[in-house]
Amino acid sequence: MNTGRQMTLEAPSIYQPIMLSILEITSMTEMEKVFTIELPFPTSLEHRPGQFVQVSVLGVGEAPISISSSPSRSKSSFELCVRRAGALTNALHALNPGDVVGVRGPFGRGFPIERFRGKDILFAPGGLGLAPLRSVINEVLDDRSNYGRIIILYGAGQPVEMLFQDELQEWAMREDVELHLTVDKPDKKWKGNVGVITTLFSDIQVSPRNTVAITCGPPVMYRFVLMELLGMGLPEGNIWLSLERRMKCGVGKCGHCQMDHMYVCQDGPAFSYAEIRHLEEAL
Amino acid sequence: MSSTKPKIAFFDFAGCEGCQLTVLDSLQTHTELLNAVEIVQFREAMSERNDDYQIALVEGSYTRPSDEVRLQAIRDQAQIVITLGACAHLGGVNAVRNAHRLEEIKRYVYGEKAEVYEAASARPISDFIQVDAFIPGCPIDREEFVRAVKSLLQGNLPDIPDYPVCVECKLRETGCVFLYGKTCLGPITRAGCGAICPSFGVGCEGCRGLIPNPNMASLREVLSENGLDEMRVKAKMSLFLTNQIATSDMEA
Amino acid sequence: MSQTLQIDIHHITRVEGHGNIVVDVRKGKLVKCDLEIVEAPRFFEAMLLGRPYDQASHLTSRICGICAVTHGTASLKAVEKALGVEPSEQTKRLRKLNLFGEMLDSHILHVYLLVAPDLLGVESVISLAQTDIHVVERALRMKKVAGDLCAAICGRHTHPIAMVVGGFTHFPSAEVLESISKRLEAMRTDLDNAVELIQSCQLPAFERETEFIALYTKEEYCFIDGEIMSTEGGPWPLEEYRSITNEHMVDHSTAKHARHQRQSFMVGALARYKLNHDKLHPKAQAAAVALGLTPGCINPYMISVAQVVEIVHCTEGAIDLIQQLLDRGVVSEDPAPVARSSGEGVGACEAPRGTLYHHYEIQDGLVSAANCVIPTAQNLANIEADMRAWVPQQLGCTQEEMTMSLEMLVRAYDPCISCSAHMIKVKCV
Amino acid sequence: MIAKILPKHALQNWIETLREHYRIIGPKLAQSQFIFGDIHSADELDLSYPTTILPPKKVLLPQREDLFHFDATGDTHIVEPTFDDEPTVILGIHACDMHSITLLDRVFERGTADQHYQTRRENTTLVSLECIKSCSEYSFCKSMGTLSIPEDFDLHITDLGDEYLLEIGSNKGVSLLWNFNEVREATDADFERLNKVMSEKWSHFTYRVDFDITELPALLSLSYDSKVWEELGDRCLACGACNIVCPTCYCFDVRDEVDFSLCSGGRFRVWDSCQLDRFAVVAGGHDFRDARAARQRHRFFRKGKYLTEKYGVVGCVGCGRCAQACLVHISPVDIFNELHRRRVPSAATQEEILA
Ligand SMILES: Cc1cc2nc3c(=O)[nH]c(=O)nc-3n(C[C@H](O)[C@H](O)[C@H](O)COP(=O)(O)OP(=O)(O)OC[C@H]3O[C@@H](n4cnc5c(N)ncnc54)[C@H](O)[C@@H]3O)c2cc1C
Ligand code: SF4
Ligand code: SF4
Ligand code: SF4
Repeated sequence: MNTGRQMTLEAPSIYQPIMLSILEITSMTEMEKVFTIELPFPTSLEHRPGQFVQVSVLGVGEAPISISSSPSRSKSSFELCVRRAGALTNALHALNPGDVVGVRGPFGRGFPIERFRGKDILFAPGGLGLAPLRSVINEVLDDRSNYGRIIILYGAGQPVEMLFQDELQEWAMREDVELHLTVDKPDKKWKGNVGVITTLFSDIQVSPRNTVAITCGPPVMYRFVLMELLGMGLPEGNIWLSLERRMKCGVGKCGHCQMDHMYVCQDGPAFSYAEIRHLEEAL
Repeated sequence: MSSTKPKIAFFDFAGCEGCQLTVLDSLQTHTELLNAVEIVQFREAMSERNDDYQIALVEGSYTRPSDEVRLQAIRDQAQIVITLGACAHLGGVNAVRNAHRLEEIKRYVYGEKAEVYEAASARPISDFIQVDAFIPGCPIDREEFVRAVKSLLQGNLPDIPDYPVCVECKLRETGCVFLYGKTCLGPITRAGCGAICPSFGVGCEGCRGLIPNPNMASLREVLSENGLDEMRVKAKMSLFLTNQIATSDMEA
Repeated sequence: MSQTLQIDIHHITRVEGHGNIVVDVRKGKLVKCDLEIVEAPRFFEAMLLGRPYDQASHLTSRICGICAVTHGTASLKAVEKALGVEPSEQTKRLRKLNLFGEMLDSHILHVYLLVAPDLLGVESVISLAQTDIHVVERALRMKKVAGDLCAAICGRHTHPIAMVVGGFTHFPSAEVLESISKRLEAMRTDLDNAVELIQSCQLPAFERETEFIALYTKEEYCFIDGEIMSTEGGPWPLEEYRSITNEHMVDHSTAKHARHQRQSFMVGALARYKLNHDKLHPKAQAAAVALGLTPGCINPYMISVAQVVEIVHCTEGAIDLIQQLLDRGVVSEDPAPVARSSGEGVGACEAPRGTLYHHYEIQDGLVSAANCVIPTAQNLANIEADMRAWVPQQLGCTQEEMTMSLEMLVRAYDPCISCSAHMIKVKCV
Repeated sequence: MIAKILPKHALQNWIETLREHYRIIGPKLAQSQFIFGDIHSADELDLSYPTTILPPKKVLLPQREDLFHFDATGDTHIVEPTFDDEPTVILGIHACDMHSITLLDRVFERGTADQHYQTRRENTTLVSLECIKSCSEYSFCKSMGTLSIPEDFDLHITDLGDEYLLEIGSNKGVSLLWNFNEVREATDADFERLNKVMSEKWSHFTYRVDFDITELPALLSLSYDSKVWEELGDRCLACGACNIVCPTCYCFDVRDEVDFSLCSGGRFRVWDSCQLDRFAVVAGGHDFRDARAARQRHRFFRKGKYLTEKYGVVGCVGCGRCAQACLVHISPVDIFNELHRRRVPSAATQEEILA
């Protein structure tokens, strides 16, 4: 189900972006910046965690970007965490606060968090995968009493590549969050775990029936993380992923994001493993 | 978007200079080009010369050892090196000679004076220096050149299609030349020319180079099914693709 | 006045290809005065060896981006002669029209974008765009008509597509031809302006007797069919091109030099004008009068003026030819068939910068010997002879003035050095 | 049924009348093949055309279509969507192509409606044409159940020899005959002639799929891991021609263009093809469908299963264009038949074999 597409529904064309100003730009790492986009009253985003928007720089192009801020914190603005990967993202990185970007959306099916209530939640983002999961994490933290344990296993290439370091600090301080970090290549100051994200799994014990796992990361990561989660005994329906595909329209027309009969832009990008396990083209 | 105009310089190596001419021709429909960039070297059209440039557009093939020094100097100065046309991108038609022994062709053309002339086999520029992008074609496509300049102004490298000529051929509804008993390299050749050759009744000759994953074996079969013997297949594929096919055969 | 002067113009700009002028004057004496061709050799004749004959024109059009249509056409004519192909009247008309387009394109480029900056005292067309954008716009407008004319017939001007042995693979529609004809007619105002522009410019007064050679027919101002004619004899059949061009090697150049009756001869617009002037279109005749060009002219700087006259002639010629084509209706026809698979033939055309010969021997459909004689190669000796005569006359000038006048002299010939940068050991037996 | 009779000699006048209000598109000869193109006079139109290179899809979803223009040279960013509402008549659409338009209609109105398609569609009048003989040696519409015209025509033409019978399917169809008095009411005799044409036509369509096409989705489900895909992958040139010429392919790419100010320009879409390299590549270079075999499978699954399941109409209308365009002779009929021949035997038949 798509919910609250207020912004897009207003436009005469589904392909027409709404022009919004950038309030703030924060450099995260060499490759990633966080853009805070202003929502002029009374425009609302009303997204679900896990949904994405199509972001435009007019004249350069458009790309799907996950909404990184949680619905609980996106009232008059929302946040996008963007990695420099090509034409559009390069152009975004060249912008300054006050510049405008085009936005369409939100699109897709986010995570069904109401169904996660009362459960323990295990987040396993890799690299840029934290961008969409941060939305869920903060949503859950802002409604902390309704959930059980919150475990976050986050892996990045190097310590300097870790995203949202301020928030990681905060989460680390919290009693009610179990945060475990790892890097592939440590630097001199790194005291934590070294190794790929799957090396963190041995440190934790979960009650499989009552745990929902949410993972997002580069294509190669999924297979290994899934192996761990299934190995822990999590039911397939409790494992959630966010998938990336090439997308040109966001509304199930352009065909690029199709995997077997599913359209990632509409049926996803959030999927339970049970839904996609049989699809050869999914992972 | 930067407000200072990028400084562009043109360089020519072995070629017919048709690509530089096409650049001049693009002014016919895009005079704004003159204001958008600062051309600091363009020997074919201007006497002024200035070695302070950021973008180097290199036309023509490497054909002799002394070219290497010039190329290195260009690479050292330029932030972005872009090849212009098939000669620079692939070795172009110049590479047809690679099929012959160099000494023989030198003697054929220059007779007893052959020794005076420095020559090597014709190679793409990217064999010698790192090339950031290429604008393919023999000659380059005017509109593609203009789009490439705009991409550069936007801070991106030009986006050159990597799908085959057949796509454009079908999009413009040209009757496939195979139906008229002709043969075509469209299925393995990079589009961007608007399938101009098929649309003028001639099969594609491959001037824009191979697409990233061409099905060579299958195309060879199509060509032979359509009446080309091995010698003619070779002749067809070696007009522009000598260097690329040599590489892909080596990989195969 | 005794003077020491060394000029070394490395890579003359605004010509096609790479040439160096080297002048060495020691104590008022000319020690050295050469035009060096330093183009990387491209070996086209050797490249043709073993190639199917139907690839020859597409391959050789790549000799030069400016006279690609002429190379393609001369190549087709050589193959057709060798294989006994008799193209239709329509093919001949279309080819002629196409050559008019190329002649216009090249002459406009040369006169406006390459020569005019000298005459108007600016460094290049790029600076000219700053000082007098209208002149540049006019040139680009005219050039576009010429380019579009070629594109309508053969797909594009640089490296024509639709020209094949025996005919064409694509035919312009009546609408397209009509619209081009209208644009050519509309170009007449621009032509008047072109004549005015050149009228107002001062060309150096340098004269030197030499021999002039061009293709010639009785019927028309000849570009495509015809025989070889000289101010000192002729006509001779094309097959005798070798004894006329007499190419020989010189030390300082990758290009071969040519000589006929004298030490050197000139080909190109001025030669054509001198040999064919009586068949010019009346409007072109009038332009010649207005510009002070006479058949007796022996000033090489006047080549550019002859080009302007030809621009008028080709425009009017193209309008007339389009009318003829429209009257008869352009039909889609298959190329004329080849009569045999082996043979030998010479084909020639007037390229913008002079007579161009292609000579092939074909065996079983494959080229077994090839020779191309390019106009600039024929002119090189003449350019040097001009320089050697002209430098001593200017010894009073500054180095700068001398450099300028020599560059202008070379540029007047409109050299297409990349084409001429190869020579021939002919072996067509 | 409401029907009119248009004498063939009156076609020219009809087209002239229509041209006053509509852009007319119809089958006509270009070089030596047929295309849907602008019709200015009756002699350009050829209603006995075999098949066209591109389907009439190109009118409703043009190869390149502007989505919006923008201008950011001033202080405010102006974004202006572009819709094409030029009243247009497409004349002479074969039954298969009519079925494909039914599919496109559903694709572009379901879920999020595509206003660009819809605007054009609403302003387009479809004049279909009864197929009396097979339009090319490659077509197999009869097998696909697309040889009978679907309901959503505005006007439907049947060639009765010296006259055309025009069935009226909608008010849009009525408008085409508004104020045109060279047609007459069809009589019983005319309907009899129509019936004769209709009953005689079926035997002219012979090229076919060997099994009942309603089995196709199930057959494909069984054939996901078939060797056939590998074999196709080896042969396929990945030239994309099959997708481009297909009336039921609608995937597109979206691109921007700017003028030299870099601040104004537009966004447009162009047809894309799932057989091409960049189609499913994401940042970082991972290609989710990198093998030609997988791409061919995807294509045939879309045609034979996914679209049918999602939109309730066939995804391949049997026009044969892709087979004609394919230089390595990949044809849906052959593929479907081959899959059927090699299908995994069902439990029952296996038992029979063993028994
Ligand atoms: C649902 C969803 C959510 C996403 N969320 C985020 C997010 O939160 N943050 C984020 O940073 N990214 C996110 N992405 C990824 C982002 O959309 C891509 O990185 C996007 O492609 C960037 O667009 P671009 O124009 O900058 O790059 P492009 O220019 O489109 O380049 C991207 C990739 O395309 C391919 N490509 C481009 N040009 C060529 C060429 N010439 N030849 C071959 N291949 C080429 C390459 O693989 C290249 O790496 C998300 C994607 C999806 C589907
Ligand atoms: S003519 Fe060439 S490019 Fe066009 S469809 Fe046929 S094979 Fe492809
Ligand atoms: S069709 Fe082929 S040969 Fe012709 S311009 Fe295009 S890529 Fe070059
Ligand atoms: S798949 Fe082929 S036969 Fe079927 S509708 Fe598309 S083009 Fe026609």
